[in-house]
Amino acid sequence: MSAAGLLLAAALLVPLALAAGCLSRAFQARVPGLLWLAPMPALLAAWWLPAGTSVSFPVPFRMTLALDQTGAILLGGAALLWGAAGAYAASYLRGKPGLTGFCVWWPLTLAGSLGVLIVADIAGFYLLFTLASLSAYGLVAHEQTPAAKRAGLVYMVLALLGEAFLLFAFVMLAAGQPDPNPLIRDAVAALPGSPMKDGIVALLILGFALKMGLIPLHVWLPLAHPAAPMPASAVLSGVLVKAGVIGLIRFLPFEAALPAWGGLLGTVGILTAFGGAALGVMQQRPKTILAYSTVSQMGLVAAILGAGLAAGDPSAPGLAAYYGLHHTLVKGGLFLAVGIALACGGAHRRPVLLITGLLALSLAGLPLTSGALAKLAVKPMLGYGLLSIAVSLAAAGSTMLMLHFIAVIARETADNPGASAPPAETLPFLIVAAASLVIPWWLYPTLSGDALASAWSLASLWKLVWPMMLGVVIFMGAGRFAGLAGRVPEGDILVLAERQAPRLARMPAAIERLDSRLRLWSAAGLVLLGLVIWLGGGFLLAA
Amino acid sequence: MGLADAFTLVCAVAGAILFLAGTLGLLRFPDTLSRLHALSKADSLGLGLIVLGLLPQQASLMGGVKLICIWLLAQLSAATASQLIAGIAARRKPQA
Amino acid sequence: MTPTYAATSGGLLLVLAVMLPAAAALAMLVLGPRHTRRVALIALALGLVVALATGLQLVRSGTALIYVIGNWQPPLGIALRADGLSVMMLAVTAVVMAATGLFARELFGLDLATSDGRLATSFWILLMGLWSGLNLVFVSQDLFNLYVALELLTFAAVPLVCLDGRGETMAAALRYLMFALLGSMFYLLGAGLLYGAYGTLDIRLIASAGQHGPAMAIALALMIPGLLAKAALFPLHLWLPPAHAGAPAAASAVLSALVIKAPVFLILRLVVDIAPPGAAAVAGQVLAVLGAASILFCSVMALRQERLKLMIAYSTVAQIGYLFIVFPLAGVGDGTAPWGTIAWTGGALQLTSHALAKAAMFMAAGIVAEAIGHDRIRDLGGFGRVLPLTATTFGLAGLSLMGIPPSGGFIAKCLLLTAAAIGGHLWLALTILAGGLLAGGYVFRVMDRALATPAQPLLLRKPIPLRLELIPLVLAVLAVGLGFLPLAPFGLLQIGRPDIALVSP
Amino acid sequence: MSLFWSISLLFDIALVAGLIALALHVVVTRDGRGAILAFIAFGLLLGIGWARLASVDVALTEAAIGGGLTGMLLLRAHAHLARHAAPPPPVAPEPRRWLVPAIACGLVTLALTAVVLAFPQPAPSLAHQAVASLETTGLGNPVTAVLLAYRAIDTLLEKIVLILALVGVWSLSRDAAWGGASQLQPAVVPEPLVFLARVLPPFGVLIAVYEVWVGADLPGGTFQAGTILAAMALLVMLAGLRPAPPTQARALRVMLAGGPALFVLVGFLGVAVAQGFLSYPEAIAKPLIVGIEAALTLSIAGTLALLVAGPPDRAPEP
Amino acid sequence: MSAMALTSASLFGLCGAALVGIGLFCIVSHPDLLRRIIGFNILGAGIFLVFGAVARRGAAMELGGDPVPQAMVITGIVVAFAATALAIALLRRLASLTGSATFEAPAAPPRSEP
Repeated sequence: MSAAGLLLAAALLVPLALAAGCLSRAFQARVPGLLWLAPMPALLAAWWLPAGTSVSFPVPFRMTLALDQTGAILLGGAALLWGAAGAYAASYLRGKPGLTGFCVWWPLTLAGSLGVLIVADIAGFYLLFTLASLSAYGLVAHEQTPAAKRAGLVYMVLALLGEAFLLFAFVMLAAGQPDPNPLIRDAVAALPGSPMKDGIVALLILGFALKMGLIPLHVWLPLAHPAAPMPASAVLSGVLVKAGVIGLIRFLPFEAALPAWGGLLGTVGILTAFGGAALGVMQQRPKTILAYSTVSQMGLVAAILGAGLAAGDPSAPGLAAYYGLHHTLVKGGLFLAVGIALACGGAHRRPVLLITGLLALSLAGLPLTSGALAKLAVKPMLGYGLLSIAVSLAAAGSTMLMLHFIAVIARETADNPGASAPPAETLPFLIVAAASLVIPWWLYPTLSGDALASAWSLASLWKLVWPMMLGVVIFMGAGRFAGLAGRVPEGDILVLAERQAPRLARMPAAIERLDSRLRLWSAAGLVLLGLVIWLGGGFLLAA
Repeated sequence: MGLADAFTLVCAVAGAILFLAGTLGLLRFPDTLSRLHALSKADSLGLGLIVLGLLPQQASLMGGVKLICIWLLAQLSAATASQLIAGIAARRKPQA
Repeated sequence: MTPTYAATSGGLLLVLAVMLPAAAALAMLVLGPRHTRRVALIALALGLVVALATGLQLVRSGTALIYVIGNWQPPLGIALRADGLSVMMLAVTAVVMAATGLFARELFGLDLATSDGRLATSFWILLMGLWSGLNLVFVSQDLFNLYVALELLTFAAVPLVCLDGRGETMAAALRYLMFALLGSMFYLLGAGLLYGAYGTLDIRLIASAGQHGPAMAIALALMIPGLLAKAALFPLHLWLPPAHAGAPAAASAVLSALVIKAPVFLILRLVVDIAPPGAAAVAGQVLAVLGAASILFCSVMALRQERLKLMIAYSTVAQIGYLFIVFPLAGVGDGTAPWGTIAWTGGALQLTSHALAKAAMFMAAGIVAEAIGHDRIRDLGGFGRVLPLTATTFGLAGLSLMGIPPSGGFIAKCLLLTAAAIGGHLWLALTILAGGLLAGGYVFRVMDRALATPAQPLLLRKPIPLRLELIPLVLAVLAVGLGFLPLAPFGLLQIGRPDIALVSP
Repeated sequence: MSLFWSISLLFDIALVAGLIALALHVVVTRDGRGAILAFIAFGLLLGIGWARLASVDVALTEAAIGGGLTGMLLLRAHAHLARHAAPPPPVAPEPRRWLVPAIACGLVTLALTAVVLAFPQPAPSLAHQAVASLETTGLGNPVTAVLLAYRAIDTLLEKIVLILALVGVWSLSRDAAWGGASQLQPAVVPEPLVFLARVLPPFGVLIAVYEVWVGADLPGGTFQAGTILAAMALLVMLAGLRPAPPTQARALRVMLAGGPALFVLVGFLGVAVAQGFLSYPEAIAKPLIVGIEAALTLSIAGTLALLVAGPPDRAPEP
Repeated sequence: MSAMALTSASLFGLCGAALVGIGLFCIVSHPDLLRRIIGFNILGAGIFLVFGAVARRGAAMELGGDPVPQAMVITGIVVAFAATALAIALLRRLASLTGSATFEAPAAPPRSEP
């Protein structure tokens, strides 16, 4: 195993080792201070290792890790956010109850969410995807409030449902392969020729859309992300949804065009982008607004991938990853910012709000920010048709939503007493914010194929600015948001579904009644006799 | 059919008739004690007659001894059982 | 005339596997309570060695192990035969038995006053009887001998259920005894009909008979439901939840992990080895329907339970269902050899991983009940804080039940799902997935309590020694470790399968 | 000949009709005690049926166990339930409750009837092989040869079943009574019973020894003898002549385990000196088998008697 | 003789079939537990008679019947007795503990803890 391979493996193993360390009572107390270290191997791997590095674990651990450009982009951003959030968490959660549990779930989720970005075989992908999904429950439900419990329950049910979709899809995907655990690449290459193609693609999209929070499968997201403690919200919203993105990237055959499925994915994406913004505007809590913004942004990523799938454009994954990187850093930074802002007051409040505003508008595509670069990079692929216009309009929606967010956060922090957040929290926040501004510039030329200078051009600026202006106009014009705010409860359609719950709960009760009846002696005896007669008749007929 | 066979037939039929009578008594008599009386008397005698009838049919002396043993054991158990039942019936009567 | 069975070297190991526990039970009876535990532990160690040697011998020779008892060839005599599947069952049984033995030693050791008393002494003797019966079920080739084996199981299992001597466990045990007896009676009747038609009860000889009349149909129609009653497949599960939930933890572990597998194993042999193809196909369909119903229905029931042990018991009924959907997935009755398919391997893995995981889970539940004093799920908030290893055990075992990687249960469900996808059995695939979801639900309920922060911290009634917690943890880790097996049909399971019937009788 | 034919057929038909009538009576009668008595009569009648089927070994076993010991168990249980349990609420005999089970049971009977009538002709039989192999065992009674040689492992394991059942019954005792003895003797022992218990046992023991001895060559054997001995032991204990032994007594346990233990030992001896487990060296096959039978008889007698006696309910003396 | 053996075998075989039905009916539908236990014995008797019919049909070599099923029946009778004894011991204990001789209790209530 080469040094490069070892580093790649360490990206996965180091966080797992940290989680295992929590079993030792002596080591437990030291774990919180080490959280920030857990993603460092991954960060180094993303930074240093060339694309194409791969490593296979020895038998019986069937798992192959491989780094490619797409994976590296997402891995770097995710690892950075994990590291910063880990440092933030150590300070934020100090002395609060349940710290040990948090220190188990955090590195497990971390390992899973970073692992899916670099794993190359199907079983390994499912394993790490599941690890990330299930361990994240510990983060969502960490605070043990009724809201957190409800969020955790909804999260768990839908996560398991998603797992089921994916398992079935993966099993069908691997069924035709000679190797029972094929590399994702090989299996996907054979996908367009598979007789079960449509079923597989449908299940894949369902499963990953659940994770990304595409409408109407987004219901868990606005509940789960705000329920978690601040640093956990940052990684849930910034990194974990990317597990869905990387899933679509890895498993959809972008080399072969699937116009129908691409069109569907794109349409759902656009609808999600609008819907997320529209629903978000009606929210009143900053973290919920950010969660809806994540829904909206993931809609855009889905739209990009849908367009790529429809056209058979192999560049779509790279661009989606680039957009994802931007979102990871910005959204992670924003969640941390909420925590900082809520802790700051007086003179300290203004600079924090300034940076927060900058980050927020970056999501909308404020020129010179990462958002602008991301939007510019994907523009050529979207072409100049309806889709392009829709994406631009979505940016207007984002602007509106982010202005709403800034207004809410400003209002919420207005009465804070004069204090400042501890430096152990401020510093990670600043690092993420800085990275979100710097790193995309560095990657832009490789990904978009254009020179950096093109991003300065007037045409580009106009492309970015008109939707933002539209957004500002709508926000100002429709000042009646105050009336709308709070109209839609968090989790929107879930709440409607929950009203039907009593009706649904009747079925288990009916099953219970049936069970108690079947377990009467005379009933069971009759059933036994009936079985004898049924089988006897069947056998006589078959003979 | 020799003399021995005729003897067997007569004894066995007589024994069977006694059994029948005993059973009739069991079914028709009014109270426990008289039923018991009919049953044990008829049965002991009936079994005795049958055993007696079968004796000439035995090839060996051992077989005959076994048959007589059976009769004796049946007598013993029948007597005990009758005693027990009668005892219970007698205990119940005063209370009734 | 060539003999039906040619004894192979190492065949005596099969006799040892059956007789060693039986002899141990006799020795316990003679030596009395004071030495019971020591005899049991020696027998467990020896039994583990025998199982290991059997496995090695099988792998080395590559053919089934055969022993003809007393050198009386069937049909007059009885032959023992162990192929790959049997040896796997012997090994799993030995492992779970050994773990149960160690667990029981520690558990009874908690209360010195009763450690030589009624409960412990009876437990050890019955455990040995159970082991003897299980091993016999896995190796015997004679249907009447198998009846005796089933009765050994029943007579050992029923008193285990009511060892704690409460009224409600008496009711559970009586219900168990009567339903199991009903099953035995059906089985025996079927065996009688087969003897009447074939003049033998040897599985291989019956399988080699050319023609099958109505006797075969009716006999199978009696024997399979009879065995189902003992396996407690839905809707014949009336006795299982109270019985398995009421038994002492160590006993529940064996009952749930192993005892109900014995009739399942026999059904497999009847359907695959004896039944003519048409009947096998019908039986496969019917069993799959019942299995699927069992998975869905009893998983929902498990979700609704308020007591931990009842929940685990219902989960057992649900998990047993997976073993029955193997029949159509492995193509039983369509003329191909089912033991080479991935579904067959999946079924075998499900059997093994469920045995390990369920034993671990019942032991963990036993520790919880012992330490906290009750097993009401609602009031267990935060037990993970006071019993971290037990909560970990529960979680790991739960992974296997849910079919979450990496675990034996995952590989099993993955293989079954693949077989369903390839074979086009969509409804079975959906059942498997739904079963996994529901299992996730009931495991989650408990884990949620384990991790919760209660208003008042739980207090342990008595200290739980580390060794007691470690035993189920090892089993759970084994169940998870099965997840690292290759995703392909096992060679082991195919040893000795093709020559199950004689080519020329 | 044909007269004999039809008379014996008539007798069989009457016997069968009697059996079925008694069985039906057991099911339908309201009187629980009456049902038990009818069942005992059923068991005795069944014994005659077995004799008619030319299975004298089975006839002896059925009459002794099926009628006798089971009947005693049931009667004692009935008396116990009458004292301790509330009578179950009477259930109205609606047709709905019994019609469906009756139809289902009728279908099962119908199927069995069809199979019994359609058994192959000529009937397969192992009688030839069983007789042909008798020489090697030195026995004369093929049933004993099946039980103790050809299918000896069935018999051996069935002994283990009996012992497990006994341990199971013992495990139902109260913790305090564990290791103690059961209370069989009623409060008042009727004088005639004591008399019977004094007179009968010597005969019983004699008959049992005889059964074991002839069982090798003629009908009879370890089961029948064991049952008779068990009955004698129960009689003595019921009459209060001797108390039931405490279950922790070493001698009792050695007696119970002795038979099967000897069986296992001889079985493994076969591995060393004969052709494998449970095979007997030809020269001493018969003595070995009779020896095993003798030991088994004691074990069976003890087990059956203690099974009837039930769980211990007196604390053991220290 | 052989024809007679066949007839009598069939007759007792049919009797066995009838007893199986009667025993099953008793087990399944009789409310009284003790009666169900008797039902088991009737069912067992029926099954053993089927074995007996099979044995009688196999009469050969001057034997009145095939000894193998006869031996099985002897084993079976002893096992059935043991089962009856265990069931009755359980039933008696159940009655002593709970004061009722039925197991159709509703779902087990949660354990009462001190």
